[in-house]
Order: sequence, then C-alpha cells, then structure tokens
Amino acid sequence: MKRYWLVVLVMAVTCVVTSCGDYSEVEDLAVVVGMSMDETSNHHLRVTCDIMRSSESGSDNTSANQNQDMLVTGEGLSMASALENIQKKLDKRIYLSHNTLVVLSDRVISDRFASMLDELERNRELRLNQMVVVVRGDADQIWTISNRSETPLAITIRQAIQNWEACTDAFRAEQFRMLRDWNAPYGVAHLPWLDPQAANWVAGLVFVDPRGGIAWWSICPPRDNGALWLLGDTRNLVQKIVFQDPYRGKEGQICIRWGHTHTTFGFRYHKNKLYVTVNWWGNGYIEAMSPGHVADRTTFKVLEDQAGRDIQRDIHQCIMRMRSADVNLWRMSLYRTAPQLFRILERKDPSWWKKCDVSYVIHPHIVHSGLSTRSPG
Amino acid sequence: MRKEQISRYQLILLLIWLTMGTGVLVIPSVITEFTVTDAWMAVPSLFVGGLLSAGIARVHVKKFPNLRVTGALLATAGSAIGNVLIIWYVSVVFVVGTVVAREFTLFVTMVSLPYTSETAVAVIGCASVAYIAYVGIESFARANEFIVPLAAVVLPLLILLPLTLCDVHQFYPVFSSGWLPVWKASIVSMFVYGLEFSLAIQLVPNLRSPEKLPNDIVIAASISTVLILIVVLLTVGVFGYTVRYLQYPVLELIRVVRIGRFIERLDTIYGIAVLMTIISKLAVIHLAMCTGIQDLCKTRDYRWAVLPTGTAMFVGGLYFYRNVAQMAYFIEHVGPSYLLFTVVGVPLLGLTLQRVRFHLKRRARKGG
Amino acid sequence: MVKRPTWGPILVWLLSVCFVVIAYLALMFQWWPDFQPLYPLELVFGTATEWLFGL
Amino acid sequence: MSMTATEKLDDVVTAVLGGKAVLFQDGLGTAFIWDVESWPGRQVERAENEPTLQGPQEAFVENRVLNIALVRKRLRSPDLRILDFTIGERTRTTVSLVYVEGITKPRLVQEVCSRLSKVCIDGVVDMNVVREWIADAPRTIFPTIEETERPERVVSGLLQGRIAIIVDGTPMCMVLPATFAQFITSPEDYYMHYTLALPLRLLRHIMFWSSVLLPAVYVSLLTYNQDLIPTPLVQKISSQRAGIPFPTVFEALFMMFAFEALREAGTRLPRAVGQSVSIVGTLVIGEAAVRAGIVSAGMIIIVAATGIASFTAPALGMVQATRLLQFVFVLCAGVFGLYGVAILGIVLIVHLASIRSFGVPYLAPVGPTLLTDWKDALVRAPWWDMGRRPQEYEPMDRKRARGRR
Repeated sequence: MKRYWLVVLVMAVTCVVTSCGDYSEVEDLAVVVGMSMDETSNHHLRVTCDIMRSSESGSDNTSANQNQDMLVTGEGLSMASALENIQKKLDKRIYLSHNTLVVLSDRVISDRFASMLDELERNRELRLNQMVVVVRGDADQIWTISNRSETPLAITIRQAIQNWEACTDAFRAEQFRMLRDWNAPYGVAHLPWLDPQAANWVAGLVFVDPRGGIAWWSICPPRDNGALWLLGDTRNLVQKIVFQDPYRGKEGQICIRWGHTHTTFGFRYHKNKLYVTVNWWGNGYIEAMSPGHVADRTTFKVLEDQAGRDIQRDIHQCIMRMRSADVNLWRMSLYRTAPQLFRILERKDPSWWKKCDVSYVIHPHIVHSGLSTRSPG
Repeated sequence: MRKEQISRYQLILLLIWLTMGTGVLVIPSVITEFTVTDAWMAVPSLFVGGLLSAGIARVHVKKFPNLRVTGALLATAGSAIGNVLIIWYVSVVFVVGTVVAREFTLFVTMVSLPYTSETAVAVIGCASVAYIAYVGIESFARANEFIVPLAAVVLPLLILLPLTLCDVHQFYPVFSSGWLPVWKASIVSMFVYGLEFSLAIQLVPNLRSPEKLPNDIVIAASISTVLILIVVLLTVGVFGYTVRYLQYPVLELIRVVRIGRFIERLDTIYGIAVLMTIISKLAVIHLAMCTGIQDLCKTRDYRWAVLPTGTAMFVGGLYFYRNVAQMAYFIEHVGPSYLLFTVVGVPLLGLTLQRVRFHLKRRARKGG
Repeated sequence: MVKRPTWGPILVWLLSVCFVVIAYLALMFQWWPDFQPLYPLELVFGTATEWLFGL
Repeated sequence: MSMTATEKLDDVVTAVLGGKAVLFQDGLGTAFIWDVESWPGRQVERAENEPTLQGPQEAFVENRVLNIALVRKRLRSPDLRILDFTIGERTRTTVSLVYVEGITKPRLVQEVCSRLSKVCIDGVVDMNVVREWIADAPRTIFPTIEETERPERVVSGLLQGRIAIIVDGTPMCMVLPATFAQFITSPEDYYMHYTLALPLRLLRHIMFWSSVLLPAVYVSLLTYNQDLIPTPLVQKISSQRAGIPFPTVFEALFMMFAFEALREAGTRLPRAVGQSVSIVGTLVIGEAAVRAGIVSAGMIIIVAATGIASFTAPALGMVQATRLLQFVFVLCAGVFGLYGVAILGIVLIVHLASIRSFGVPYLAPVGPTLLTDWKDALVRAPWWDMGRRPQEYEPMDRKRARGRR
C-alpha cells in the first residue's frame, strides 16, 4: 500500500511540475474575431486582425456606443509570420479560436489562394466554420465600414452574409464548404464578394477554379438572378417581370416571389457531341402586380411564359459569362453523373464545355394565391 | 478472492468501446486515404473482422470454456513452448497497448493541450488506466453501464447536428475507380480493428456466460460497424475530399457544427466522449496484458502487475512512435499481418503442437 | 499455504522499471535518436502485409 | 412493562446497572428483572435535519425503545424482527437490528450480524462509531450507509428488504444497504404526486453533478478552453477579470475556501446568529470583494451557485462528499483544463462503481442495469405501478402485496 501511495505522490508531483503549459487567463487573450489578408507589392502578406476590445477600466460602462474593434496590422511572408509580427505589437496573446471571418483581397485570390487555404486549414486554433469572403482591391478597407451596433464589426458582417444564406446556399460561405468544392477532383470554389461601398456590403460571388480561372459575378436581385438560378436551390427570391397583358394589350409589371427553386443539369452524348440540358423548376406566388389586371388562367399562362423566358435569358447570359471567364461549373456535375463519359470527353477535348449545346427546360409555376396584393410593384 | 464476473450486456459495451475508442479516430482517415466517395463501402469490413474474431472465440469456448487465451496456450502447447507463446501474446498486447496509449497522448495534445508536455498527459492517462485496471473488470464494466444513459443522450445529438451540413453529392460517382481501393481501404479495419475483438477471449474466465461470447462479439461488431458507418458517411458528406487533409476528421466534424447563434463549439463534448472510450479501450487492453502476465508468472492475482506494465505501456508509446507518421505506418502496414498472425496463427500453432504431443504420447505408450 | 513463486513478479517489475528508465532517459537526452525498437517487427510484418494484402 | 427471568448473577448486575429492578425470591433459582427504568430524555419532536413540507413530521429521539416503538407503530407486522446486540465494553450500549422476516434476504441479516458481532470497542457514544466499524469501502468519502431521523423512512426501507440499525442514545437510524441513487432521493418524493417527483429528482441529479463540477468547469473554461465560451461572453468575462491580481484557479480556491468557512461558521454558531452570519458573509463580503477588485463577479456567482446546488442533496453525507470533491476537481482543472476534469470524472465514476454496500453495487440500478428498479431511480413511478420491491436488494418476497402482478 505504501509503495502505491509513493507512486501516486510521484505522479502528482510530475503532473504539477510538467503541466500548466496551456494555462492562460482569459483577460490575457487578444480575441481575434476577423482577419483580412492583403498582398503587398513586394509579395508579402499583410494581415489585419479585428480584435475584440474588452471594455477595460471603469466598471460601469456609460459609453455604450464606443467602437468595439481594435485593428492591428502585420506583414510577413506567410500568415504565420504576419501573425507573429502582430503578436509583437500586442501585450496579450493572440487567440484565433473565436475568429469568424477571413477577408481575402483579389490579389491573394489570384496569387496564393491555395497556399492561403492551406495555412488557414493547418492553423490549429482556427475553426473550419469561419467564413471566407473576398474584397476587390484592398481587403483591409472592409474595416472602414462604420459599425453602428455594439458587436464587433466582423460579427456584424458575418450576420449580413448570413441573411443571404437564407435565400440561397451559394452564400453559405463557411470554409469547410468552400474546401469541399475546392478539393473535389474537378470542383470550383465560390466565395461571397463583399463591397464595402455597397448597400448591404454583399456584391456577388467569386468563382475560383483550381486551374486558375477567376470569375466575378455580381448579383443584383430583383432584376437579374441568373447566377443564383444557375447555382440552384434558392429560397424566397423576388423577381421583377414586365409582361404583356392579354386583355388590355398594355405592359404590366409584376413581382414574383419564388418560394423554392431547383436547377439540375442533364448530359446527353449523341453522335460525338455533348448536349447539356438545364432543368429549372420553381414554385412562386405573386407578391405585387401593377393595378388593373385580371388574374385568371390566361394571365397566369402569360405570366409563367414571360417568367420562363426571363429566367432562360438570365441563365443563358450567365453561362456565357462563365465560359468567357474560364470557370467550368459543369466539370464536377458531369463527373458525378457520368464518370466514364467525363473521362472520354476530357481526353478528347478539354474545352468541351465551351462548345456543347445547351438547351433549357424551364418549369415556372405560379401559385394562385389569395394573398397577392394589387398595389404597383 | 471473489470471482469477478460481467454480464453479456456489460461485455458488449466493453467490446463496443474497444473498437470505437480509437477506431472512430483512425478508421475514417485510413479509409479515406484510399477512397473518398466509396469510403462507406469499406466500413462493413469491420464486421467481417468481427466475424473472424467470433469464429476464433467459438473454437476457443468450445474447447476451453473456463480458460483465457494464455491459459489455453499453456494447456495446448505444454509448459515450455506455451510460456514462449504466452510471452509472444503478451508482447503483442503490449505493443497494441503502446499504440493506443500513444494515440491517447496524441489526441489530448492535439485537441486540447498543445503546450503541455506529453509526459504529463501520459502520466494522467496512465494513472487513470492503472486505477481502472486495479479496481478490476467488474467495477469498470459497471461504470461503463453508468455512462451509457449519458451517451444515449449525447450520441444522437452528435450525429444529428452535423447531418444538416451533409451533402449527398459527395458520394457520387459510385465506384469511381473500382474495387481495388475499397479492398485496400478495408484491410486495416478488418484485420486491425476487427481482430481486436478477440481480446475478449482473454476475459473468458470473467464472463457470466462464456458460451455466448461469439454471439456477443457479433452483436458488438455489428453495432460498432453501424456507428463507424454513420461516422464515415457524415465525415465524407460534410468534408468531401477535404477529409484527406484532416488529422481527426470526426473532431473537425463537430467543430464545424454551428446552428443558430449558440449551438456551436461542441467539440469538447465530443473530445471528452472519445477520451472516455480511449481510456476504456486502454483499460481492457491493460487488463488483458496483466492477466496474461498473471498466467505467465502463475500468481493468484494480477494486481501487482498493473502499475509497472501500465507505466511501461505509456512510456513505450512515447518511445516507439516518435511522430504521427511512424504510428500511422505501424497501424496500416504492420498491424494487419501482425494481428492476423497472433490471433489466428499462434492458436493454430498451439493446436498443432497439442496434436503432435498427443500423437507422440500415444506412440510412446504403444511403443512402451 | 500455497508456496508463491516469487521470481515472476520481481522479474516483471525489474524489466518494466528498466524499460521505463532507459526509454525515458533515451527520450529525454536523445540517445541514439534514429534507433527504432520496433524495426524487426516492421520489417517482418510490413513485408508480410505487403505480400498478403498488397498494401 | 416487560419482565425477564435470569439465572446468572452477571445478568443481574448488568440489569441493576441499567436501572432495572430485580426480584429475588427465597428458594427460587431465578431472578426476575423488571424494566422500571426511566432515563431522562426528550419527547418526540419534529424532524430538523430532514425537513419536508408534506408527510409525517415525527423524528427519532435518543431513546432506543421509543424509536423502536415509533417504527412498530407504523409496521404492525408479526414478521418484524428485532435483534439486540450489546456493543461497547464499557458503555454497554444496546444496538438493535430491525428487519422484516420474509422480505429481507437472510444472508444479508447474517452478514450484518457477523459484522456487528465483530465490533470491538470500549464505548459507543454515537451511531457513527458502529457505522464506521461495519461499513464497506472504509476509505471512500461517499456514505455507504443511509442515516435518517424519520421513522417512516425506516419503515419504507424495511419494506424494500433492507435492514435498520437503531443505536441507543442516537436520534438517528442506519438503513442499509444504501445505493448512490438513494442519497439523491428525498422522502418527500414519495409524499407528493409522482409527476412532480420526476422533475424534482432530475433537478437534484443535475444539481449534484453541478455542485461537483461547476467551479472546475468554470476554471477550465477561463484558463484552458476559452474557445468554448460564446464570443460575446468572452468580452464580458475578460472585462470582468481585468485588474484582478490572482490567477483564476487561486481565485476559485480562495472563494470556495471562504464559502466553506462561512458555512462552517453558520453551523457552529447559535441558530439565530448563524443565519445572519451566512447572509452577511455571502452578500456583504462577496459584494465588497468584487468592488475591491479581489475577485470577479462571475466567480462569486459560480461559487454561490455551487453552494446552493450542493444543498439540494437531501443527504448530509453526500453534501459533505461534494464539498470535498469540488476542491479536487478545481485543482485538476487548474492543471489540465477540461480534459483533466473529464479524466478525474471517469476515475470518480469507476470509483463509485467499485463500491459495494453490503453486497449491493453502489451505482445500482444503473450500473449494473436493473431495468425494473429504474422505476424508483431517476423517475418515481406511481405507487400503483411499483408492484415489485427493488430487485437490487434481492428481497425474499418480490411482490409488494399479494394479488399483484
């Protein structure tokens, strides 16, 4: 028994002596909630950290509207060395576990996207559910947005993007989703494109092809939803349509709220030629309509036809833009549906997707809804 | 000394923890090394391995309903060669234990305490495992039962939450490159984790109904196969090919869950659950080793061996596998044939020796 | 009273303590850092695995 | 008034020393002993250590005979057996073992008898002397024998197939064997509607574990696992902690120590003063300490919450155990963070599982699983659904009443 107690004692002493390496008080941490990455002219990486400021000194906090952010910038050859330089400027330890937003500039995207992702992935403290977004120009101008809320700026921006997530999965921008697309054999990653000058900061999407193509797609609902239609699975998007009233012969305006839409691609290989069919399917209801129209069967038919034509036009434009920007969204979907055909095509002509025939099957369905108003849209 | 006995339910729980402990960490990354989209097809191999173990267990309990592996080796191969075989068996269990101990320190270090020395982590692990082994299998099995209701609450949560992030497209195309990668991917789970079930044979004297051991192994194998299958499906569905770049895919799976503003950062719950299962696994391995040594030294109790061998196991883990790569190499490239030889080959050797001795004796009797 | 064979436990204790001390000191002071104690196992069973399963 | 006859002079001497009258008759070899003694003592009063709102309010007193009468008043069965032991070479205290024949497992009675007969001591001043002699797992901090001052609780224990031990001079009664779940249940659970008993028991279970773990989890969240705190809360906590000179671990240990001191002072002082001391202590000193910047407000909340949580356990022995365990867990949290706490938790559960109380596993009915007994562990099934006595005590007569399932 004595021997066991002795051993236990020795173990306890060793524990106390050799551990505590990870002990750090919460007030000694500089909690980073957002980061932005820029590339300087001499190919260094400039990292700006949005550090949450703790309201120090003064227990009763009278100035509620004070800025909660502290921005610290550091440069280095890689993210790690830049963070090291930031650490030198701070008296607290940099703590990345709470980071929610990573803003990349377009130069980072075009020059060192893969290595950047690698570094983000390797960092033990960073979580894969942080959002990765892109800004055209300098990334750190994102921090110039005036923050009216009490939460730190990075979290405010994150919430703005999350509002978009409700509309379409394309804006679900967590890092692991992007990596899932990026690491897949023929995948294309997409990231939200932020514009600090825009109304709600979200300008569109950026597509990055691992082979080097980058496409900037602006998204401006309710006029042009083409990019979103092409990506599919939207919810509650509004579309504005101009149509010809069958009874009065006049132009009418209408706003359709598409409850849920769905896009799939069909591939058919026939006589050495690939035919792609874009199937669009959506359920919507009329949210607003210019006055004086009779909402009967004929009108709905006309409305659905017009909506279908508009949607087809938007999607077609989008595909053309995609082709001109050298971003191939179809490679992965063809690989998934027909791997054999894909291999044959890739061997024969890697630019098959620029030449293939595209046909459209659009199924807009407008629900007769008693809730639709008759006020002008 | 009172005989310690465990019920069938307790045994099944122990066996499930035995595979899940490190299997849930290692199997997904081993399988996805070879194939990602078809990873789920490689998981049932664990069940096949379990069947293999169950078959061996069946033979064992038919012939020796009251003996453990080491006892049976002694009975079949005679005292001299039997002792050699026992030494081999104990050394294999020891090496398996070092791997698991190394995984324990590695897991804690990577997940929670990166700046704490691995020695300190090993010391607390060793202390807890030694305590469990010292207390004995019966109390430990009861403690497992006590944890089950808790696990029943947490486990569905851990499974359901990542389900919302899952993407079915990640499983297409099916059979992207044929059967060969699937076969290669299933070897480790079949011959390393499936054969680990045979450690239960070492517990035969402690079973209330040893004749049901093969059935219990099959039940435990099927449950753990289903659990691992769920895990593999989830990891691949959430991460796709990124799985290959992650050290612990399952952990990252829980780390990315974020629902609403507050349901996130659940990875520590998961980490603690894994920690508990690894400790359970280590405790079973340690008990098997200690009882083997007990048979070797022919003492009435095994408890004297708990502390020295436990310490040796943890230090051995640190000493044998300096880094993750060495350990992964050992598990993937040495493990399958090593365990296959030990679990199937050594008992066969024992049986052959028994036959030979039997014939020799008969001939001697006839001749004399 | 059963006569207890005492050499076994003593041997096990001695072996373990020796192993722990040597291995730990070797770890701490990096004696022979490229020495791999499991090399024979890796050689034999690594080859066996490759031969059996094509891994 | 009871009378016994004896032929031995020793018995006569004992009887006289025990305040009894002895009648000798000329020419007769036997003496008659008459129980005429009347020791000074108090009358039956309300239960003070186990107060309940509903249910009977009588409590045991220091008189053994009166205590047995209180039990017998409620259990008028001819099968009620009382075995007397005289323990203590000098005090010669009578210890009564009470059980119901036909329900209690005979081996259990034998075991307790043999343990009681092995007690060898000069004096029994309190029940605890006997308890420490006969209890299992002597080194554990967890109580393995239930103690109660409520006669009706003893009766329900007896009907479960357990054994009660009444020691003369102690206003308490031991009931054994005891399991972990027993210490979390309050007698009141049985006196209120069963639907209400479930949430209350759940609350008590949660409170038990939080009284053990709460400070440790708080310390490890603040010092090792800061990534688990929600982001807005990190800001709040770090601004609270700013300027506090001590590390969180020492802050926690210091506050817990102070709280324990106050609690101890509260029990030692006269009742009227004691309450004001504890209120002054917790509120005034805590508030002052926060204002002075010695401890953070969060720590005060945690320590106070832990204290409150620990008081929800109905059994005093269990409360004491949690008080001690908290410190161990906080130390572990300070050294290894949440993982240290988890590992210590595993060890604790294994330790609990290794305890047996008179052959009954301490964690029954969860470990080992006895599904029929779950009706009275976390939930309390309605009385009409509990047709069987708890199986964990292996009673002779499994059904509670004849004509039942």
